[in-house]
Amino acid sequence: AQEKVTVGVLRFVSSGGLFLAVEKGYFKDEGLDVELKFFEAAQPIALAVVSGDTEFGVTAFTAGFYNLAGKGALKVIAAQAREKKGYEGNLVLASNAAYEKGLTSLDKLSGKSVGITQVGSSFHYQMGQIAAANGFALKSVELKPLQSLPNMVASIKSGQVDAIIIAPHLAKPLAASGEAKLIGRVSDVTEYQFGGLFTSTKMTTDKRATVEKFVRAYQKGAEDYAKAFLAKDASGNIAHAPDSDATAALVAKHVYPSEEPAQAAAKVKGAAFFVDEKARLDVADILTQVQWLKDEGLVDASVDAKAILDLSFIDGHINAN
Amino acid sequence: MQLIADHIAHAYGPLPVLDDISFTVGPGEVVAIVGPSGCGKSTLLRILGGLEKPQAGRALVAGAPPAASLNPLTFVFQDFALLPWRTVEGNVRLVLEGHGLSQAVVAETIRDVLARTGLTDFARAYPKQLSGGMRQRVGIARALAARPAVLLMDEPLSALDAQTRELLMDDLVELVSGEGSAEALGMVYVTHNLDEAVRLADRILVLSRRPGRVRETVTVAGDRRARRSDDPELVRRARELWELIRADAAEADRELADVETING
Amino acid sequence: MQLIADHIAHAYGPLPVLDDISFTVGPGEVVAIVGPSGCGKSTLLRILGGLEKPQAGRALVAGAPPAASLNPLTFVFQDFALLPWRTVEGNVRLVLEGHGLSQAVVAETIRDVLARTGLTDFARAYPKQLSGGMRQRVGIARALAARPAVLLMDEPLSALDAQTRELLMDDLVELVSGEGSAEALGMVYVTHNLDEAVRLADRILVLSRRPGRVRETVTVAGDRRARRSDDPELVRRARELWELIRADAAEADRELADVETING
Amino acid sequence: MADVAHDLRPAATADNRPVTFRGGLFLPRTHRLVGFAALVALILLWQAASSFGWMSPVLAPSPGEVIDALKRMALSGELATHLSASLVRLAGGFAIGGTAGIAFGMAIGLSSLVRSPGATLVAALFPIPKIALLPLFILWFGIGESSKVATIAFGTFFPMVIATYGAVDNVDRSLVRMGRSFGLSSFAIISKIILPGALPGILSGMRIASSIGIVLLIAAEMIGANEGVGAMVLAAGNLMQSDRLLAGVVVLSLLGLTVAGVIGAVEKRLLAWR
Amino acid sequence: MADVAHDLRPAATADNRPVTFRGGLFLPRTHRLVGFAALVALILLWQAASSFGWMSPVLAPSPGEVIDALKRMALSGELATHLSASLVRLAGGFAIGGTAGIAFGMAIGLSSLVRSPGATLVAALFPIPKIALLPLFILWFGIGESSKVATIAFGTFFPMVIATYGAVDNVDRSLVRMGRSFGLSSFAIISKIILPGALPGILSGMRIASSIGIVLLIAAEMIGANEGVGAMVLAAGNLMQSDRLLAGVVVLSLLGLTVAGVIGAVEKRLLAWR
Ligand SMILES: Nc1ncnc2c1ncn2[C@@H]1O[C@H](COP(=O)(O)OP(=O)(O)OP(=O)(O)O)[C@@H](O)[C@H]1O
Ligand SMILES: Nc1ncnc2c1ncn2[C@@H]1O[C@H](COP(=O)(O)OP(=O)(O)OP(=O)(O)O)[C@@H](O)[C@H]1O
Ligand SMILES: [Mg+2]
Ligand SMILES: [Mg+2]
Repeated sequence: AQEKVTVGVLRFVSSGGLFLAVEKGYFKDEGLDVELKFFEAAQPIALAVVSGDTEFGVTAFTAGFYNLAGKGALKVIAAQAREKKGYEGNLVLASNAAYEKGLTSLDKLSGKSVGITQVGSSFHYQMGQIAAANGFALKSVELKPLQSLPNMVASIKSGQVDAIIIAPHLAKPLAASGEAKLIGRVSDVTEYQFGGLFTSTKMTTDKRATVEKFVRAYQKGAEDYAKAFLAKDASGNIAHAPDSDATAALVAKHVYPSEEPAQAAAKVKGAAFFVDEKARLDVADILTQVQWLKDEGLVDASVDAKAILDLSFIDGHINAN
Repeated sequence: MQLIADHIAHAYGPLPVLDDISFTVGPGEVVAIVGPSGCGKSTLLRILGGLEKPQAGRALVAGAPPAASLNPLTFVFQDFALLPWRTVEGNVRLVLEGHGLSQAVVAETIRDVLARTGLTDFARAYPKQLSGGMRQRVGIARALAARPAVLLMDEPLSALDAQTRELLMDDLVELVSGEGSAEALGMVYVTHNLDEAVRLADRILVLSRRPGRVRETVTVAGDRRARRSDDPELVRRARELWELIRADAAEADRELADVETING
Repeated sequence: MQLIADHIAHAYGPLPVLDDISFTVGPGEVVAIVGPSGCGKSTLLRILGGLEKPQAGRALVAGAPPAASLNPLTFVFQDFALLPWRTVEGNVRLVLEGHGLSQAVVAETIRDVLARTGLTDFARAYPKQLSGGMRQRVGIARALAARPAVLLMDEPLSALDAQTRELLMDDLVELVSGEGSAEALGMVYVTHNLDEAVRLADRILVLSRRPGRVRETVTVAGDRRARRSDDPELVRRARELWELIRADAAEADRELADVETING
Repeated sequence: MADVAHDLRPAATADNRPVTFRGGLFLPRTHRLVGFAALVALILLWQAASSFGWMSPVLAPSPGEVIDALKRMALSGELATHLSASLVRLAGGFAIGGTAGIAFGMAIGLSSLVRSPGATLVAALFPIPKIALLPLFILWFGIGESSKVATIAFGTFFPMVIATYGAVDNVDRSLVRMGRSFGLSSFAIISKIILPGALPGILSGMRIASSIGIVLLIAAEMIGANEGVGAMVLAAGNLMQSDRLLAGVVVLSLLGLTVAGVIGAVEKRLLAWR
Repeated sequence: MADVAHDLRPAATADNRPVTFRGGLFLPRTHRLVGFAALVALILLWQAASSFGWMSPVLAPSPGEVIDALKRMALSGELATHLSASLVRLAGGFAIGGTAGIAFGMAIGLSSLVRSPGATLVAALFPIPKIALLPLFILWFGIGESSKVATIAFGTFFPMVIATYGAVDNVDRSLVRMGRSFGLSSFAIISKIILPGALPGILSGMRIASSIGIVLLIAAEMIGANEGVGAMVLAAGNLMQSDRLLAGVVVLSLLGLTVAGVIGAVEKRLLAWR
């Protein structure tokens, strides 16, 4: 009989590896009957893993996640998406009004208002990195937490904020229609581990075999994802593999369950973040993240970043020393 | 000002309650209306006062009301209709508000009508704290305060003991004739107390059982100020009236007349 | 079953309303209570029926109520207290529910009391659709349905015309004496109508103005079934009673007695 | 007996005028059609707003687009799935919250023992946002149906308590005294006098609570829900599918209208005596 | 006059027994202290729950920790900043939503013209979750104070409308008729008869609406707010700082108690006649 496990996840393309592993039966091959539990916010996923309602979770790293994991109940065991130069990544948009007043590049963000989703979110961290790279203090930027992507879009369009950092599938149409101006890419400034696969500490000790099986299947999914969407040709442009449309359709089933398959698949291809083919974590970046968040007072000083990670399930995590 | 009932008829759905009622009442006149329970007396008053639209006929007024009148056609309701959240005083004040009266006039009017109805000590009590008869007296006090041209009174003394009733009837007699500075006023007086009817009325309309129809109009002659409750002549008139009504009662025992029922 | 008022006294806050009232009423007896408006009659009834706790004295019962009685001490309220969301029939049914009576008995009882009070045609009407007198009769019908041992009636016929009142008084007389199969019952009868008092009562308690105190107890002799409203002897007794009361009224004109006021 | 006259009708004088009718009792009538027309007007306004660009088309598509989205969802069977999932949660949560709320509200309205602690706790707990308590809900009720039903039950419980005890406080105590005087049991008094007397207020509270229940579908379906109108609205928001988002809003709104219609019908039946 | 007796007191027989008192009218009393005790009990229960591990310490800290967090926030002045920001929004939003809600509810309750369209639109719009419409709010009201006040105003408007028209429907029309009969103007009838008559229901609605207003601080302060109790709770939730989150919840709860206390005091004064 198959062992039942559930995974909490959001409907994002960046979790595509997981969806592929499900669709292609990699979990079944490992003897796991995986049920996907879709959430509409990241927070409850981590909570559900802590409370034991789901065995695994895949989400972005936030200050909140680190705070929760820092209490010892969670372990990050593999990677999700990553910000990598040359691949899709978050973009910085300026409102038309601000652009006209001279906000044309990232170094001019000082003194401007910037919309982010939430305090301690990836956008918040990325704004910090942009500030550091451009030599101004984050404090000189007025951060506006707006909670949701629709709110961010509404704010930039109506000029309520001067700039936002936002995912490419939303940024591009805005820039294309002239409702906002693209002024930079986050990946030009920093590479960044967005999120990961995590489970409860109890699982890593009590049900190690299950976790190992899960990770193996998960890695296969990640590999398929990387092959389909991330291959590059000689000139450094993304060269989609011939079967990428079929692969994208599999991912789209979970990300855009309600949309027409062809259209949805195209959206998936256009929004494919970089995912490591072996689902390896950028360990050094995570340590940097936690340190920065601690410095900002967003993560509790008592949190030990290394203790959050369990690197024993995958060999060769990046920057692990 | 005269109030005129002009061939008034009314029905509630299939239930006819009033049939072709006509009469007139003017200043210094009292028309008493007596009749069996449920024959339409309260309905008639409501129609006369413009609170209900008759199905046929009209309520009319002729002549101007006295200038000082705050509310020419004024009711004393059978169920009192007091505002439970206002004190006795507040209930009376209600009808004085919005007429641009000075504070002093308002206070004096309230003092006067409460004294006349024996409620001075209870000016600040809420209706809930009053006895049944006291509530009824608040309704009377309020009506007096409005300085009516015609008073439409629906069993106004029914909850009062004989002596209080005597005193208030004396008061009403004075009011109608316009004693002192006040102007005379008209009164339509619904009652089931025949002694009251003969004591106060110029004309007594005896209604039949539902649908109410004027069976007889009895005229009581003589100055009402000279009448006394124990006047043998009045007692005799009341007895006569009673015989008249009893004949009707014998005719159709209990309320089993062949009217359409309200049921269903 | 006997109902005993044992030196009952009561006050609302600073306002004394009853002072040392004692009497007894048993099966086949009617005690009438008359007195000025606001002297505490309704309060006394409430105390007798256990709805209010007296400040001094006690209400007592002696002997067992008849087995068939659903509610030994039963009220007819001055303000009727009908449930507006129940029809006439439903209001009567209320007091029959929860006694394990068969459907047939309930239906028969309702039919009977509605017929007695002349409400048969209005069984399915809501209180809002009734005239004042009809509402009062629903209160009486409901009380009769409860098969009381002692009826506590608070001006039960005040809203009724003379002929309906006559008919219902005849009914009450029968009830008290236990005509037919029924057991005799006792009655405390608050009224301001002296004719009613002499027509129905064995003893009439004449209360003084507030605080109510028994000024006189008038005994009316003779079989009440033989009494007629126009009996000259009864008329004489009523006139005597009236003189008695008037003397009190003259003594202290209007309600300006030196009682603590309820104000403030 | 003298002086009998059968018609005292006066000669009509020029001066006669009808008594002014003053019986208007502010008893407004309900017209289903007018209500429907108001909805149509709202949709037309919305159409105008998107035609004239008062609402950005990205954020708020036109009614036509939303109806298209609705049609697609209806045809694919998706709508039925979402709606049935939400209806079960709503019905369950409102049944629990409503019943418990009425019972507790009655207790607060009737018993000195319950009143002070009960009313205080309600005042203290009602203002706590459900969203802030999601972690605890997950802990206590898991991420299955029970946490969703619990969210709605909690959300509808408090307004029902307040509406009920307000309504009970307002029941005419002289009717209660009447019931006592006829020896009715406390249970009979509560069920036959106080409950019907409080019914108008309770039904009014139900209108409010049911709407709150529908609003809370969103909060409830934040936690691990794949199906449900709230989950769909949330997902559509995350994916910036504003046509689907507004389609979901329209569905919630129709749901609200249906529930209000049902309560209105119940009211009409039970409060016919007014 | 014959047969006068002044004392008819019977010989006390063994059989005599007092008439059973049956005057209990279900009029519960309010005791401030008992209410306070209930709160203390709640906190003790919470303490017990965290001591005995019924609540995971990861998700729900003990009362002690929360009080510590509150103390820190109070000392640093942070609490005052958040509280004053929220109070301004709450007061503004509730003042607008409450007043408009009472006015519109009165109109629905009084006018045939308004009733059907008004009640229908309220039933259709109330169940729409504010969160789903935040983007439109941003478009219309910006991300400054006005969108926050508007969120609370909208949220409190609808329950006030429903409570008000329910209460108006329930006002005894025979009192209105009395007012008419004394020639009172419609305005006087509305302000002196209908409004006071509907007051109990309106106050009950205010209890509900004010609590909803406090709950909505969260939704309101979702948009670009750095200050405010709601914003603090949200940020604490995002950062998983459960001590600060619960501190915020405690503040909201105290706010709710205060508002309920004020309404209770007003009620006591205005409804003394009951
Ligand atoms: N609930 C109450 N609170 C305060 N005072 C009250 C209350 N009920 C009655 N009273 C007062 O007690 C006195 C007696 O009232 P009660 O109703 O017993 O009079 P009553 O004799 O029945 O008068 P009536 O013949 O007018 O009905 C009155 O002065 C009244 O104001
Ligand atoms: N709103 C109403 N709807 C339906 N029927 C009504 C309504 N009001 C009164 N009726 C009916 O009209 C008839 C006359 O009622 P009305 O109140 O005029 O009688 P009344 O002569 O005043 O009686 P009473 O002396 O008992 O007060 C009654 O049969 C009553 O049932
Ligand atoms: Mg009448
Ligand atoms: Mg009385």
